[in-house]
Amino acid sequence: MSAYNSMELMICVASRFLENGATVVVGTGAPCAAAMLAQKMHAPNLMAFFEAGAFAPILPTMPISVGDSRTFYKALMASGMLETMEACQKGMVDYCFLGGAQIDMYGNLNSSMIGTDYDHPKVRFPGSGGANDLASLTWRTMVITPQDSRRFVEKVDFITSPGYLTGKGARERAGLPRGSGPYKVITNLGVLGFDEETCRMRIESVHPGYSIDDIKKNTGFELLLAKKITETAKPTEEELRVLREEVDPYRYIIGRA
Amino acid sequence: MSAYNSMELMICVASRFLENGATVVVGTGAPCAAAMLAQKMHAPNLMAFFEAGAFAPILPTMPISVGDSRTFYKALMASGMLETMEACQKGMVDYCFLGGAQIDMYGNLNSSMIGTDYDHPKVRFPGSGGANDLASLTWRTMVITPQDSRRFVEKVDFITSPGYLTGKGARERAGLPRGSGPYKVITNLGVLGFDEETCRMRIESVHPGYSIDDIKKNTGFELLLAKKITETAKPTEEELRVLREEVDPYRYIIGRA
Amino acid sequence: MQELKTGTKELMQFYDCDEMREYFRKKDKSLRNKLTTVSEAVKNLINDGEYIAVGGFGGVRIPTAILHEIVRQRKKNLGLSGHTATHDFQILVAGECINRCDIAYIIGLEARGLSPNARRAVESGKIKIVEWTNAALAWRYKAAAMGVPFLPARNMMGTDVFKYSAAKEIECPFTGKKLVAYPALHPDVGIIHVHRADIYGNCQIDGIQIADQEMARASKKVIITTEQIVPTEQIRNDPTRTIIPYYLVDAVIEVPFGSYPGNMPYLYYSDEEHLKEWLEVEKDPQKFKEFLDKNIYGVKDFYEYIEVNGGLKKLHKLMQIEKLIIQGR
Amino acid sequence: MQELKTGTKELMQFYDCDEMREYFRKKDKSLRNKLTTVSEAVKNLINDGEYIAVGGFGGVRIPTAILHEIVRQRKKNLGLSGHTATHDFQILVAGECINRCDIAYIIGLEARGLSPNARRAVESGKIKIVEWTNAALAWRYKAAAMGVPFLPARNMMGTDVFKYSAAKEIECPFTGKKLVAYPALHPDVGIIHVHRADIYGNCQIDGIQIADQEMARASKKVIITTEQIVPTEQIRNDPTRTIIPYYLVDAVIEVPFGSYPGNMPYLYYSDEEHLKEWLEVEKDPQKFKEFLDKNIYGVKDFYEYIEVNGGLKKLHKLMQIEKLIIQGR
Repeated sequence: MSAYNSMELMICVASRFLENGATVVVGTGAPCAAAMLAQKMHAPNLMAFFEAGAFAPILPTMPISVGDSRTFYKALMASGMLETMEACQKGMVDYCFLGGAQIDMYGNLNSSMIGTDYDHPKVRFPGSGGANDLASLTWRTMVITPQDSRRFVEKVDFITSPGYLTGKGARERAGLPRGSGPYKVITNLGVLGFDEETCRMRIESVHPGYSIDDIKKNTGFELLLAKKITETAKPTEEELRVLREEVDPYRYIIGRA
Repeated sequence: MSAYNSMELMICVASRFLENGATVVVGTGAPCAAAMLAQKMHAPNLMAFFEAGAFAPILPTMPISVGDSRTFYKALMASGMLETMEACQKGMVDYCFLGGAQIDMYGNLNSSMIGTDYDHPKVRFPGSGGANDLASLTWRTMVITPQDSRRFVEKVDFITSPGYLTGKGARERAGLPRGSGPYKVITNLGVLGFDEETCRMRIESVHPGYSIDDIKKNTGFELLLAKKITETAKPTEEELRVLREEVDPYRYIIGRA
Repeated sequence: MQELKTGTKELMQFYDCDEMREYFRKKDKSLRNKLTTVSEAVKNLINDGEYIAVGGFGGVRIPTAILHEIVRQRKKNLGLSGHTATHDFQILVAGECINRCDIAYIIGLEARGLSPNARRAVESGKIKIVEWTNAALAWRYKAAAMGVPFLPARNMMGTDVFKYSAAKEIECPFTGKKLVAYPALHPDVGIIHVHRADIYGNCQIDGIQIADQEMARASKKVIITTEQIVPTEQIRNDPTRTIIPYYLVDAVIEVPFGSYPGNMPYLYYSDEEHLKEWLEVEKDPQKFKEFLDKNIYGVKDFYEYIEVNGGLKKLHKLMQIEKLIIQGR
Repeated sequence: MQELKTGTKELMQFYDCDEMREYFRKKDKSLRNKLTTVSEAVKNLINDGEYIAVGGFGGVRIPTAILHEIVRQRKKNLGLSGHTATHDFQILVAGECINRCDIAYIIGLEARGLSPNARRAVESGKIKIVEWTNAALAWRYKAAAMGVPFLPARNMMGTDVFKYSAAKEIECPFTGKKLVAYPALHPDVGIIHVHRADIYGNCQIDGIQIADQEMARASKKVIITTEQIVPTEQIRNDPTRTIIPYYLVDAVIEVPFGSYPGNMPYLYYSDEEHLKEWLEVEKDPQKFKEFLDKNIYGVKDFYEYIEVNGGLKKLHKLMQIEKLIIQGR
């Protein structure tokens, strides 16, 4: 078995959650690599939307912007941003991938600011972009992120993208589409999911070489445990070959680990 | 001076109200001929929208449908119906031309039904199509219609397209855009406008060979009189030549009189 | 606070937006070959009682082959979105296929006159109607296409069209202005004829799209007839031109001259003689029955329908008219 | 009845739809030659204090020449719609031209990192901000483009983005569902770079249009820069492709390579070296000042800016990258 770095692992693990025939809005970086890998491995019919208006391209190389020309290279449609957003709002899109500076136990994400006074933030980040839209309107939000306790916090300073807000039923009460919400959080240590009753984050699988305790120690809130916690399957030779040779030969993404 | 029929007269008179640089939504038939004549006479920059989505064509011949291929022959844009309707809603369109089975003193038009029981009409007509939309959303509604007292009635059986509804301020109270409404009604007998204070129909000019009394006799409600009532200028030789040779050489429209 | 009115008619087709999300979630969005036949598409995708919407503009870019097949298969109790429904309405009424209609424009064929048969059907009350306008129905499609339960607009208010509709007045939360709210319209089946499609259902339309972009995105099922099937590569080489993406589509059928006797922009003009014949024979129910036998019930497919009406020679003439080579309109 | 919330921030740009109708009624819609220069367009059409919107997607199909000229003419107190504003935001902040921004995405340059200078400007409070999302701002354009005062949607609710926005919750009149209402956004000036335009302002865009179709229809004034001016005949020969009709447009300027250092789909890729240099020099205010002198204040036009950064040779490389002839991204 080849050695692999944590970025390669996260991409491989994420790609396995994308089933054939599903639809996904991808961003740049790891999510894009995960979608491409899935298409080449087990999901040739995984259809990618990009937030700025592209649909189902044959990606020739990694885009650097979710609106750049790579995103609609040989695409089936090059439309506008609202084409993608309204497809999501109609329930046409299964998955989105998001990140953030902070995430809490309900999967709420912060990509706006650090600090408690909106008008005087300690640190200001870009803001929602399309993240809130995708987290609100696609069926299942996936997160790929490194895990540490400054990132996995008890309370995010700002909810940019809705997770389960304050718990079960809160999304629906807030007015968000029924049945949508966070699905998996894939980190360098394991895979986290959400408990169906409480909508709280739980450990579902642990990556090879790490323990449940490693995950807990790197999390700033109490994590639940899935009934059965497995060890994450390592990247296969074939996954790594395709990822390294076909998906990201210039190591734009996998070189970041 | 050539002889002319009443359709030719109505088209020539209507065309004179369309100033250069104005925008107009035209239908098939007389309105289309009036717009084409205006473009060829004094208003080369009169821009025509068609309800189904065409903008600024070079009409090669009379369309038979407001959606047929003639309406976007060499057009500047071939878009969709909502492109036209939303341009109207935004206030971009100065004029529309409508007709109807009945019209009342406030310029309300009926193209839906004759009878008093909606579910059991005596006669059923096509309905609004885009007429209500254009009468609601363009600035000024123009009507070209033959004049008789079964058509010019005290009360229309059904308001399909809004004129001034029940009088001054009624459109605004109903929620329709401020400052819009009927402008001119061009008949085989004269030109009728609307009194600014009462929003009631008034006689503004009388066609050659007819009298104010002829107009009144053919109207089922009391008409006001403009301060100054003129005799309509006859079609000029040049207007008739262009209309007959260039606008409607096959007499599709002008042959109907 | 202003008094807010509401239309007096019942909404005949409305799905909750969360229900529609569940539906669209489950819809098969894989890139699969959807080529089929007219008769299979109608048999499998249009059920008695469902609500349909027809693309194009009544006599322009209409899916005639599907409309004839609906009549031929004697589909019953269909609902219809009457968004400038002219020859399409005439065909469906001739087959007694529809029992309810959201109307903007029906019965008439624009400058050609009114359909005596369609008029009888509506005046007799056999077809239940609710009033709207062309823009209102297009905005209703647009609301559905956007995934929202309604859109606001500024027309229809103050008129009897509003009174006999199922629209509602609302107050703008930002300006306090009175607006009309149009409920989303999700047809059960949208039927659209296009210039070009691939086997998956990625479609291009040349010229105006009328309201088909919105309607395709609003419909639960979509049937596409196309003048020609093109390789997917052609779609991928110009993705800016895709107006309907494949995942909305359930069936694709190649039907050359499929809009006949309607106009197909850039390809052939409408057959005005034949449309006039329709209007004429409708005056006499017996003659009309024979006419329908000859043109619809008694022909086995669309080729034969065109054959009965002049075949290639007629088509050639309509192509020449469209291209302004010979006079006509 | 549900409790309906409202955002806590003030709406920074809103025109009543009847006022906008008056404005659009008076707008000169004649087909006239609108060719002008970058400096004239900025001088005549963009006034201090106005609210602007920038087409494209931050580093893709951006009207760089206009943005530089705004900086060069030292425009002040502009408002901005921050709809994925990346390099465009960076340029305007470098020139200290904006004092308020409706934000969806600012400061960052996507995968490239964050702009230190833009971050300082926002964190210091020099630029007043109100929260939105990409879809929210696009729907705000769309409401304006449709001529309605608001549009409903289903995102943003329950989050702090809503809390620090100027949106409102409403109740759907048909379903009782809670929805968010987005107020129409009419920028005073929309600035868009396109692939092709004629002298009147009829425009074509190849590939995704992002939100420019809506933004052009929403803006009071529109400035177009274009890779090339084409004869109007070319527009008329393919009217399906027109994405912005001329009557919306106030000025047209031919600026070849006008999106540089941004990507122009099908023509040239973004200049990643130069964008990286921007991010790097911003760390040191003195170096940044020299950099701006060299690239903006000290150059007389857009040709010279490109010259300073490698001229034709650089452009040729970016064209080759775009066409996948050489590696890069």
